Amino acid sequence: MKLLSLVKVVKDFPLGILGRERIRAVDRVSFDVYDSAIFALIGESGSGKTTIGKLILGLLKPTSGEIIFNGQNVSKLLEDPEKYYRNVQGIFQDPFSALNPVKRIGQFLERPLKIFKIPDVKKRLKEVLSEVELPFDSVEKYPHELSGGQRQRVVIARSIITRPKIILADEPTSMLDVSIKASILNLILRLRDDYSVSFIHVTHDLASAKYISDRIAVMYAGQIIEEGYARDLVDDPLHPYTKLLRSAAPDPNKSIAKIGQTGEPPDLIALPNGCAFKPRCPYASKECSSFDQMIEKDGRKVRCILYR
Amino acid sequence: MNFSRPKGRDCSEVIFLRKYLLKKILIYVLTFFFAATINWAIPRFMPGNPIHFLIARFATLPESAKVLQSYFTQAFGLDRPLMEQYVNFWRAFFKGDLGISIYLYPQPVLKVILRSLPYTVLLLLPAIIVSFVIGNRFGAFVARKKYLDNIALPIFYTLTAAPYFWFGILLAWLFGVVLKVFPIAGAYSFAMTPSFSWRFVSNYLYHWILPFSSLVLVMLGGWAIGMRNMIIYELEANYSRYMEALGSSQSLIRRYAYRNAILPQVTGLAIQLGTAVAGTLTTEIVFSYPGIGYILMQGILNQDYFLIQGCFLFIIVGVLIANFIVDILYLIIDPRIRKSYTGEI
Amino acid sequence: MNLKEFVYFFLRNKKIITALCILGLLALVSIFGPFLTSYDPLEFASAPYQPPNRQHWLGTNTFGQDLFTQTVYGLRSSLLVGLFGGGLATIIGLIIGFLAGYRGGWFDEILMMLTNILMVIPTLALLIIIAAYLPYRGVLIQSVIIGLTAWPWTARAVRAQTLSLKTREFVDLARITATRSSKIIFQEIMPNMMSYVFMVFILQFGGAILAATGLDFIGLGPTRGISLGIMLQQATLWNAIQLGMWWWVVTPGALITLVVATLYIMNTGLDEVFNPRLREM
Amino acid sequence: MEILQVKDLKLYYKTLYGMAKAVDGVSFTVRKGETLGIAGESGCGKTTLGLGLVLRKPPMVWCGGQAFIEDTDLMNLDEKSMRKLRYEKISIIPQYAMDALNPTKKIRQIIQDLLKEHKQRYEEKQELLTERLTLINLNKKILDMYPIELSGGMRQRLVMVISTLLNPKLLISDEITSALDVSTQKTVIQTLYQMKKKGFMDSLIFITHDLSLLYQIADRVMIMYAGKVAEIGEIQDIVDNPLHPYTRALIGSLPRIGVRYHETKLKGIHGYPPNLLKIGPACRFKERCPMAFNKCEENPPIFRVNAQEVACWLYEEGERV
Repeated sequence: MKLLSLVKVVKDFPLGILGRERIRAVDRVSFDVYDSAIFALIGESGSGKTTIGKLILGLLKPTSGEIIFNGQNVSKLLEDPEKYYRNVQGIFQDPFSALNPVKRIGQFLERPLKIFKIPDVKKRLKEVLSEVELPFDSVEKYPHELSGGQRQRVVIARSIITRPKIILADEPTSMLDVSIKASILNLILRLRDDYSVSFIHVTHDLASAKYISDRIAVMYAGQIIEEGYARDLVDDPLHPYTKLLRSAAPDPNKSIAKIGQTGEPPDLIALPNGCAFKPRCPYASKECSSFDQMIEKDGRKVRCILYR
Repeated sequence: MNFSRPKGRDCSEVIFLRKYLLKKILIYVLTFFFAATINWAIPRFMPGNPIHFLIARFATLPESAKVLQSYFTQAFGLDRPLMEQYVNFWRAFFKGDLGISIYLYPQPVLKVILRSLPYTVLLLLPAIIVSFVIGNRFGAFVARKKYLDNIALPIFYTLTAAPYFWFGILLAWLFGVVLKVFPIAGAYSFAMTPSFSWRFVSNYLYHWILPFSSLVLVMLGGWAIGMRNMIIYELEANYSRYMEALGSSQSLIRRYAYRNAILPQVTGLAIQLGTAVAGTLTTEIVFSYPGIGYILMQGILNQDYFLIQGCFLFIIVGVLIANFIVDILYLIIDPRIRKSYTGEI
Repeated sequence: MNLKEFVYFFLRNKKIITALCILGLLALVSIFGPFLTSYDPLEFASAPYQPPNRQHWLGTNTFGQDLFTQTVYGLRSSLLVGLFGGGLATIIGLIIGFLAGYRGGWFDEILMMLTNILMVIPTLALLIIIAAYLPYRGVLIQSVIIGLTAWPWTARAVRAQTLSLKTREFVDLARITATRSSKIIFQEIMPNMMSYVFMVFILQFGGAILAATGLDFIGLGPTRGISLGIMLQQATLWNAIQLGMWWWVVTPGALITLVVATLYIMNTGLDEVFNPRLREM
Repeated sequence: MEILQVKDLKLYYKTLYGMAKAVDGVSFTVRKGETLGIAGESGCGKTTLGLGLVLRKPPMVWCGGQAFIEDTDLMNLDEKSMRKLRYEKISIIPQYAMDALNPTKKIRQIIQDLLKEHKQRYEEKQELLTERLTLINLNKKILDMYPIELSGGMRQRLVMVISTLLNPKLLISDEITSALDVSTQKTVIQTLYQMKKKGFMDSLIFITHDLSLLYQIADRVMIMYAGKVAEIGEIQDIVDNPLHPYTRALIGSLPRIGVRYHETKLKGIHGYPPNLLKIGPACRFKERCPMAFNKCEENPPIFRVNAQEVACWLYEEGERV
């Protein structure tokens, strides 16, 4: 059952002093997230993946296009924020700035319970803290008394406290050490299995995306350039950019694999027309600068002329 | 998102500079317009009628009070509708007619101010420049060692905390009254008439020393503290650490840090102008130094509203011009604004 | 930086402790001073031109008024102006800076335009214009006009602080818990700014005292009552230094400098407590 | 022949709460022409070690041990000769490489001043500089520009060239890839690899928290944990047969590119690293180590097991180093 879907969502930001120039951070993005599935959104900095996260969470309004949750348009749902945020929650990237330094962890966790009027607060707190493997006494602690990993667990605890349907995790592990990163990923998987919560996992790391997600979408310069099941997409990438990401990921049994110059990240002000990856693409041809549509083939989508 | 700039020096940079300066000029014109409007509006909207207040001071017979009443109402043009008064104000302003001074009746206010303006400029400008240079050098020097910092900081704070004119009084008492080294009143001895002869200029400088040094002393503290904080910040910046790791000597690192620390001090210069002007006005009164401050005080004592308003306008114009010069200066010495088009204007 | 850590560093910072002692002492003097002297500040006490002696601790002036009494009453009015004027400026600056920072967009543009304009105009000149036309000037009115003209500097500082806090993730987190924006402002952003606001208030307190002294000296002080600025004005008007009456001039000026300098030093101390980088200096 | 020998180095941080033992008795060597990778999680002391060799600023304090570079001890050398040594013999690429250049000076001016500090004339190095700039596809014209006009990636590559302009014996690169995207990360590592091959520097210390990066660039790897060395060995041995329980757990929690959840479940490491202010006598990994036993109460020395060195009582029969 489709839980959340984006239909041709566009987001422009004003640039410069009077905002005459526009910069397109998200360009006609569409994808669907199913019930208790983990959907990974991969992209490098400037690809628009975080902006999509903010759009879904209602922190930003789309310039055009629609976001539909449970069949209803999100901007309409947001008129009654309490109902929407009961089902949709978020985890952010930087554990050090996600917790208000002057508030105790207990106060931080009780806020959603009060707002969403959830009964017997103490029991619920105990439950949720044990779910994220944190001792109950951390309720008394201040954020600076916890490590990065512990803080991220507190943020996760807060996001699941209201039993949401879908959680947007915006790079939940990128600031954490490798060992703690693995335990957080396992935690997300367990939450998905035990409480059938679906996740949108925004990340730049192909390996951790592959490890826990069912479907993956790759973003480049504001557009989705490939989408498919995790296994197919990683083992047999179609789009040249996904191939580049795949070969750039560190692999123990491949020493210095020649991938040549990968060029500079896209300059969002002066985007080339047609395919944005053209300047860095080894297979680039003349038609690429006029090619701009998504091709669907047996459950996999790719925005590249090679597969027309 | 990286917004790398188009390469090479091209005309778009020049366009940007012109746009940047035009915007600054627009703001300053707007500020002047705003200040002049306040200046015009205050006497007309203040509770109580300034004219009554003025006439009460003369305590004359009732009939002459009425004559004076009509003279002032007519002089202020208070009987005409507000909008017309406002338009007349601007028309008179552009014709240079700021009204007649009561304190130095019948001289026009403009003449009185123009006569005292050079004195204030000759006192204020050198004081700002000298205190800026010395203050920043001191601030940079003090940041070197901890013990230097512990001794110098309280001194700087006392300097910058003292009311400007108090230091003037202290210097006047010490050098004027006790040691009798310098004169402590006026800008030149009474027998003299202003001219460019060496005799007059030396006498003028002889009177100028005390007010000048008291201004410099008080302003000095502000720059020193500002520079001390800024240079500590710059010495711990990444580029200083990197150069030190590549074996650069402390003097080179300190030279770079000083160069970067002076930039915010220049913007500080623009903000400090207001307090510097205020300081000069009060110091002039201590030394009865015939600048704008002195005639402003006379204007206040004699309820000479035209003179007060005239002085206010000149102070505003002076400060705005100075601010504009500082903006240009900053544009020249800090490449960051010139080179980053998305620089915050 | 939670409360425990703040107290730990607060009590150990020499600058803050010395500043608090001095300010506390001065406050006590200004509150209980009037009980120590039997004279009224403006009435004739005894022979004029007396240097400080056992009978008149700070001597008398040309009119035979007791300077110790004048100093004590003057200190009280200066501290009052600092408190009300500084307080008012901080509050106005806080509100405007906060709204501009949090709301952003054209609202921010207009408020900042207004702030920049007021910042360029020298406050003393503005004060002179306003004060010159006031028929009656008391300490309270003086504080109000000082407060109304001194806020731009605070507004700019508070706006910068709000902008940096607004983008922090715990604000987004609060927004996705359906918290009303007024609650976000007061429960999430404001507590983090308390330390900053307190430091801004201290600077405004000192600034207001200096502004008031400037106004008094130029002749626009309170029409009735006494203040340290008026003492200095009268001293200059009646040629105190030429007549060698140094005590009439030195004490009021020294007192103002002491109060303002102590405030600045306390501010540096607080700065060291709040950002450790300066602490290691 | 060895470029660098570090013997029982101790670098602590003076804090208000006591001495934080960031690097507590570390010994290792770097051979000529070799790339030593130093990997470890945050707080293990790798950056302190890297920067500490070159520059020790308060609150960092040297508390013991030596570090010889071609038989001169870096730890107690007078300031003047130490300054001469920096850049000529030992140089660094810092983690903050993207803003390591003074924003208000032209790049040519910065390089000239740096060279003048080492009594080198800019003209002699100009030709070498332009040649190396083109090698990492940077245009000669940037010399007349301000650092602010370049993108982050360009500034980083420029710093890499500047740091190796005097062909130092040893280059220390500290976490230069952590702020980058995956694709640019690969380019930076390749550039570094090319620079070593072309003799920009003799040997390289590559510090990172991401062990998988070392697969491609390191000849030997040193794993650090809470201020001490856990294991040192050839990269292939570390990957194929990690000895120290911490190394094994670290490799175990790296999501390999080919692995899906159902195939092998990644096991992270439960618990958290010890507080460097309160370090007990016991092995620092004891609380988190699945194989801890009574001997672990005492801090293990380093044992040599064929080519690998490991600090763990499990390998006691190995010959003590």
